[in-house]
Amino acid sequence: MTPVATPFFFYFLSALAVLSGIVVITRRNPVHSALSLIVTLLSLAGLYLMLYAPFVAGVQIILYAGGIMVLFLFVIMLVSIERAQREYQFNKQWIVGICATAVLGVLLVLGYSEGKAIFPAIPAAMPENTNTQEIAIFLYGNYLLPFEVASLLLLVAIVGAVVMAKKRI
Amino acid sequence: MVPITTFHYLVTAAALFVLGIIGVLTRRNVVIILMSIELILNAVNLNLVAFSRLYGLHGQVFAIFVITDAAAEAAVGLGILIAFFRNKETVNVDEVDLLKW
Amino acid sequence: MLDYITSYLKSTSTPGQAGNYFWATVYILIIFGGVSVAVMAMNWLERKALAHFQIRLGPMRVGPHGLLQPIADAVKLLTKEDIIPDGADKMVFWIAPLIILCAAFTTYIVIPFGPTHAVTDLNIGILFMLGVSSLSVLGVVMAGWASNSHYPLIGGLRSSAQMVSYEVAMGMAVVSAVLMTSLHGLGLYGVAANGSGMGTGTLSMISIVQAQYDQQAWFIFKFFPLGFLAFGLFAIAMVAETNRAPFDLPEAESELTAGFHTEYSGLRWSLFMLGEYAAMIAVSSIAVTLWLGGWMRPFPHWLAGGTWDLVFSLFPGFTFLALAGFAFLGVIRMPKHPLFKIQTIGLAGFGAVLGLIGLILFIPPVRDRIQDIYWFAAKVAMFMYLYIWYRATFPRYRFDQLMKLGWKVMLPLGIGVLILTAVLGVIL
Amino acid sequence: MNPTSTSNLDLDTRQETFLDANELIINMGPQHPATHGVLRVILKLDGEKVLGTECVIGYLHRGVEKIAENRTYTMFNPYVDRMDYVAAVSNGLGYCEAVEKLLNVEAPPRARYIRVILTELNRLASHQLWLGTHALDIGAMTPLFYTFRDREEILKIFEKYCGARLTTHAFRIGGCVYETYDGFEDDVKKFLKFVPPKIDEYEELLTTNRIWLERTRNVGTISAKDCIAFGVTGPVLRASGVKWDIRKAQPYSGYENFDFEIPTGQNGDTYDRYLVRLAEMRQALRIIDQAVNSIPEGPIMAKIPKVIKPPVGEIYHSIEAPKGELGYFIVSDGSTQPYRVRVRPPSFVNLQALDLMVRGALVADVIAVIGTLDIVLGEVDR
Repeated sequence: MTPVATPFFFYFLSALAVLSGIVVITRRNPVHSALSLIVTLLSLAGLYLMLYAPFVAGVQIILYAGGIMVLFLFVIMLVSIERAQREYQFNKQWIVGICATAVLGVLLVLGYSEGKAIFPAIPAAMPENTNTQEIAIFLYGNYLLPFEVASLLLLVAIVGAVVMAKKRI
Repeated sequence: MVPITTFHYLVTAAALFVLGIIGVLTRRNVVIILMSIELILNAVNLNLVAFSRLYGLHGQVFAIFVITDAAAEAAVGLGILIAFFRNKETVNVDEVDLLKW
Repeated sequence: MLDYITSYLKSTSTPGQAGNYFWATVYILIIFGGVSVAVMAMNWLERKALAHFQIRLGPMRVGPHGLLQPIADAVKLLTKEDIIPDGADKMVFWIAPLIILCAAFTTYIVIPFGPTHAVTDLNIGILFMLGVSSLSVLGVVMAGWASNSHYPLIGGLRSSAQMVSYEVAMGMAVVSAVLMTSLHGLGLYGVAANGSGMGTGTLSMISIVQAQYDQQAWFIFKFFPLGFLAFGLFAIAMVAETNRAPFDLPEAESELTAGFHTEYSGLRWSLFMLGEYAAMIAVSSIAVTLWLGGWMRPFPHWLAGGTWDLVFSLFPGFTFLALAGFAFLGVIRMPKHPLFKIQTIGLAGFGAVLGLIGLILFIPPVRDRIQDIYWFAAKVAMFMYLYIWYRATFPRYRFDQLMKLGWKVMLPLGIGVLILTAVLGVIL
Repeated sequence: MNPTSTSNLDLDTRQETFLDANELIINMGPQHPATHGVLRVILKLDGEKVLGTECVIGYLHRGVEKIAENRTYTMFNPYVDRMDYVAAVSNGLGYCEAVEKLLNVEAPPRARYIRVILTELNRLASHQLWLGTHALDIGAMTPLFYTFRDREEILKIFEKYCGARLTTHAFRIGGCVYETYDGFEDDVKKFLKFVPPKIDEYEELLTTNRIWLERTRNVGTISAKDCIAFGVTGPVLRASGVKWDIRKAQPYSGYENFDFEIPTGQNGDTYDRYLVRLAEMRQALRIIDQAVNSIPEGPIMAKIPKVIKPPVGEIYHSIEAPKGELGYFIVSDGSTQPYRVRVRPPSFVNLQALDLMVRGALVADVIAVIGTLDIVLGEVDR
C-alpha cells in the first residue's frame, strides 16, 4: 500500500502534536492539560504509523492514551484542583528556564540540520506486515533480559505506588 | 512539496522535547510537571522510531521499553503526588521543601 | 464505471490493502450507515424483547408494532432543549460524547465482515480495536468530570476504574486466542509447516479467522475447555467494558440517577446512546471474530462441497423471506378497522421490502458475496440478544464486588488460561 | 460530634478519610429514582464509602393527625388510607379497631373474618410491591413487572368488594359496611391457587441468584438488640431473630383462631429480610385459606350509635401492618371529634435505623437498605 499525501499528514499531525503540547504546559486547569496531552499522544501514534511502526502506534494508543492518561485523569479528580487553579501557575525562574530551553532547542535543530547529511537514505518502504512479528523476535531474542527487567520494574512500580498512596498497608 | 525526511521528524521531536522541558522548569503544579515529563518521553520515542526507520527495528523495541518505563514512572509519580497531597493539601512543587515530615 | 465495480467484486483483498481509496470510502460510508441502522434496530429490538421478558408489549403506538419508534425517539431527542449545566466545563462537556462516538465507530475500520468485506486489514488489527475501544473510557471520565455535579463524577470515577480493570482480563483472553493462531503448521511455535522462516501468530483480524479455517475449528472449541474459558472471560469482560447490565454501575439508574450522563440531554445524550450501542456491536464483533469463526458459515469442512455451499448460501434469502412472512402474518392479524388502515399498509410495505431483499439475495453473485456478512451478522445478533437477556435477568453488581470479580477471579483465570494455552501449544 | 446538634450527621467536623481529601456531600433525593418517594438522604461520602447519613423527611407532610382533630371519628376513617397507601386496608383496620376499643364494642365474627381476609390480601400486595421495587433498586428489572401482574389480581378483588383499588376505605367503625359480593369466596380461592407458583417464580429469579446473594447478604445488618433499642418492628425485627408479631402476641380481630407461623431470620441482613417477607407472603396465603374456608354467616355490623361519641378516655391499639407495628393512640374528650390522634407508623420508626445500618457501607448499599426497610413516605411524613 503506497502512502498518500505524506507531507500533508505529516505537517497536520506534527502541528497538532506541537500545538497541543503548548496547551499542555500553559493551561491553568490540569484536566485540560491532560486532554490536550491525549491529543499529542494520538497524533504521535499517527506519526508512528507513518514511520511504518504500527505496533508501537498500537501500544502508544492502548498504553498511553488508554492507560496512563486515565490514571492521570483519575488522580486529577481525586486531588482537589480548585486551590491550585487560583494560585500563580509559573514559578519564579520561568524566564531563565524558557531562555535556557530555547537555547537547547536551537542547538538541537542546528545539530540535526548540520548533521542530517550523514543519515543513510530512507528505505522506500519497510515491511509493514511483519512489523509485529519482527518486534516480537527482537523482544524475546536479543532483548530478552531487558524485557524481563522491564517487567520487574513494573512490579516494583506497582508495589511502590501502592505503598505511596495507601495510608495503612 | 518537500518530501518528508527523518530530519522533519527530528525537528518535531525536538519541539516536543523543548516544550516538555519548559513545562518541567516553569510550572508549579506537580500534575502538569508529570505530564511534561510524559511529553519529553514521547519526544524521545518519536526520535527513536524515526531513527529506526533508518537503522532497523531496535529503535522501536526501545520505544516500547520507554513506554513501559513511562507507565512505571506515572504510577509511582502519581502515588507520590497522592501521598504529598494527603500531607500538605497542595500540588505545588515549591512547597515540597522538606525531606521528611 | 460498471466494469470498475464488477472488477472490484472479483477482487480478493480489502480495499485498504489494495490501496483502493474509492472503495474504502464507500465501505466506511456503508459501515457508518449500516451501524447507525443497526443501532436503531437494536433500540427497537431491545425495548421489544425486554418488554416481552417482562410481560409487557413494549412500543406499540408509533407505526405497526412500534417499528417507527426509534425514528420518533430520534426526532424527539434532536428537538429537545440542549442543556449545559451551570459551572460545567463547556468544552469538555461538548467533546465527551464525541469521543465515545468516535472511539466506537473507529473500531469498525478493521472488523472483517467477510474475507474482503473490511475497510482495511491492519497488521495490528486486534490491538488497534482494543486500543481504540479503550479510548471510550476517556469520554466517560470527561463527561463525569465536566458535568460539575456529584452523581456524574462518581459515575465517571467508577467507570474509569471498571473499564481499566476489565480491559486487563479482556486482554488476557484475547492474547490466548491470538496464541492459538500461531499453531498454524505442525509442532512448536516458530517453526512453520513449510519450514520457511518463522510461523508466528497474527494480530490481523482477517488472518485470525483464516487461522480458524485452516485449523478446522472455531477457537471456542480449541483445546477444550481452554478456548471456551477464554471466550467466557471475554464475554463477561465485554459486558463490563460496554457498561451494560449487570455491570452498568457507571450509569446505575437507581443509585446515581444516570451516572456519567445525568446532566446530558437531547442530541448529546443520544450520541452517548449511539456510542454505547455501537460499542456493544463492536465488542461482539471482536468476540465473533476471535472465537466464533467470524464470517465462516457453520461446518465449512464437515459439510464441504458444492451442494452444501449452495444450501448455506440460500440462508440469507430465506431469513429475509421468513421475516417478510412474519410481517405479512402481522398484516393478516391486524385489526380490520379503518383506524388501522395506514398501519396495515405500512406493515405490508415493510414486509414487501423485506421480501424483495430476500429475493435479491437469491441472485447467485449477490448470494455468494453476501453470505459472509450474513453469518457474521447472525453471530453478532446472538450476542445482542444475550445483552438484552442479561439486562432482563440480573441484578446489578456492587462496586467492590465488581472489582473483586475483575481482579481476583477473572485476571488469575485469564492468566491461567493463557499459560495453559501456551503450554498445550508447545506440547501438541 | 457537636453535642448540641440533634443531627447524627456531623457536617462540620472532618473525618479521617482515605485521601484526606474533602468528603463528598451528596443529596440523595427528594427527587431520586430509588428513595421510594420524596425521602431526602444527605450522604457524607468518602469516595463510595458512607461516613454518615441524615434523613430529611416531611416533603409529603399533610398533617393527618391534625386533620383528625377537626373531623368526626367516621369522617377521619378515609384519611388513614392515605398514610400507608400500599397497605390501606391495614391502616383502616387499625383505626377501626382502635375506635371500637374506645367505644367498647366488638365487630361481629363475619366482619372480622372479612377483615382478616382483606388485610392479609393487602399484606401480600404490600410485600409484592416491596419486592418489585426492592429488586428494581438492586438492578433486577423484571421482578417488578411480575409482582405488579400478581398484585393486580388482589386489587381486582378489592375493587369488586368496595369499588376502590388503592385507598379502599373498606371497613367502618363497628364492622364492615359491604357484604361480600357474589363469588367473593371463589375469587379468593382462585387467587390462592394462582399465587403460590408466582411466588416460586420470584424466588427462582432472585433467591439463588449469585449477584442477588452478594448484593444482599451481610448488607445493612442490624442486631436484635439494636432493633429493639430503635423500636424497629415488623419483618426487619423478625429477620434479626426476634419472634415478635402482634398477631400472635396480642391477637386482634380473631387472629387467635388461625394457625400460622412467624417466620424469623438469624443474621438480620437484607437477604434475611427478603426471605422473611417471602415466607410471610406464604403465611398470609395460609391465613386467607383458613379464613375463607371457615367464614361464618351472620351480621357484618355491630350495634353502634349513629353518632359516634366515645366516652372520655384514651386508647392505644396496635396491629401488625405489613411494615411493622402500626399503632393508633386516640384521646377522646367525649365529643364527636377526637381530642388527639397520634399514629405510630412503622415506616417512620424503622427509618431511624437507616444510619446505623449503612454506616461504613457503600452507596449502593444505601439504596438496598432503603429498599429493604420498606418505607412508604406517606406514612413517614403523614
